[in-house]
Amino acid sequence: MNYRILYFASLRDAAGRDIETVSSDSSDARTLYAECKRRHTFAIEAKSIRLAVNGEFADWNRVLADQDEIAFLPPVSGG
Amino acid sequence: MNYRILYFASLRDAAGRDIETVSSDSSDARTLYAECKRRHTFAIEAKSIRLAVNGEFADWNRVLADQDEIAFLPPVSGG
Amino acid sequence: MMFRLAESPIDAAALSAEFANADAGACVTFEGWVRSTNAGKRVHRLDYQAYASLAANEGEKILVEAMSTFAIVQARCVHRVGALAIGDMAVWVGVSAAHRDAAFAACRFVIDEVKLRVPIWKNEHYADGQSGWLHPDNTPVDSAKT
Amino acid sequence: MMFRLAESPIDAAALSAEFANADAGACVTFEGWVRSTNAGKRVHRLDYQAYASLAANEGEKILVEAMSTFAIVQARCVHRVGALAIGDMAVWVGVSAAHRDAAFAACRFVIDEVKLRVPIWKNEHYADGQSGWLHPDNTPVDSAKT
Repeated sequence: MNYRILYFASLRDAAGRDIETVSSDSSDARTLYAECKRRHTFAIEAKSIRLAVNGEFADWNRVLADQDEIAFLPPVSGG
Repeated sequence: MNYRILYFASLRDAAGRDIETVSSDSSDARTLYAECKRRHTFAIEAKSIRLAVNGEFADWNRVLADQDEIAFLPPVSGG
Repeated sequence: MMFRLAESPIDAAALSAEFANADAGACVTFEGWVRSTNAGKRVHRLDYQAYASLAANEGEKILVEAMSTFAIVQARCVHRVGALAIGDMAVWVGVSAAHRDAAFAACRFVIDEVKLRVPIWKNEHYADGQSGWLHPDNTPVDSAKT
Repeated sequence: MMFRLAESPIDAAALSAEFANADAGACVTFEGWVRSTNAGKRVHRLDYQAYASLAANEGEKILVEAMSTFAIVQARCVHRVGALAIGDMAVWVGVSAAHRDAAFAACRFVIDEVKLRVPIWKNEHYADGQSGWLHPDNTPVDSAKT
């Protein structure tokens, strides 16, 4: 399946891009994050990441669909 | 003794003046207020009045001196 | 002076601007405005009367207490006296601090204490032509016969 | 929209002016400013990055929650994104209400929830040339290895 993945903050810096399209056999977000983490050597563990799918916060149990837009959100620091 | 007495808010309205000089035999603020209350028919009892003497809050036990400037302060309502 | 009485409209923007400070990360302000109704009565306008010298001293004391009680950088309060119309600003409190906890707590402290302790009185003039001096809880002084 | 992201400086006075309302007696505002130091490090400037569409939605949700939770008249929040210098306003929250209890509580609720939930990230650039993305408690993301 193909996913659009959005990166922010330290993940964007580590990945060197704000967006990428990836192919993955997995429809599981944890597996997908693990793949991205390995590829880009992200420092942040999945337990500290919030998931968003297609512009909305999503549970990590969410089953991903082809063409989904996924965002892995590091701990926020607005305000 | 002679006192300058300042009136505010409803006491000022009832007394029809913001300041008056009174002669009194008493150096006790409660007695002095009772005299003023009777003369001007104030509605507010002494227990709801705060006392100020010479520009500072004072205890009701304060012994008044000749020429003191006395203010009988109704419950405040600023803000 | 951190506290003052004002006979003309309060310029909140100018007051806020005085707070600019590189060590402050949080600024909390409170503005009290004249409402059009109180206890179901339509308010037309109101007057604030103050025992000016004592009000200035007591207000200043409150701000000194705030500065020593809370971890704040600056604190100010301006209270109007005289005739005010609906929507006019009656009181402005501003507090800056490194962090927001202290800024919120101190701002709340100042307005609460000002309302309790500073000798200022509000006389509401109602649409029905009546008027009345108010208690701190906005109940009328006259009908209460305290 | 009650919540918005801003790419240019926040005009607090203009925002406050939109709050004029005859039914509101209290207005509490919170301003967050860029401080010159964090955790002992001298901050030179900072960048806020946002997931703009989700940030706008989540911010709006917080203000809707505030409106339904507290007895308030109006609530607004504006959060800066992009490059900010020391002293710049990073976030503005304003709440008006009939009475001050609700105004204080709702203003505090909004800034607390915005900091917790809205996908915005702060990258501090330090005087020593280093920089780093921060956690909600202003500790660095990198050294924590969460």
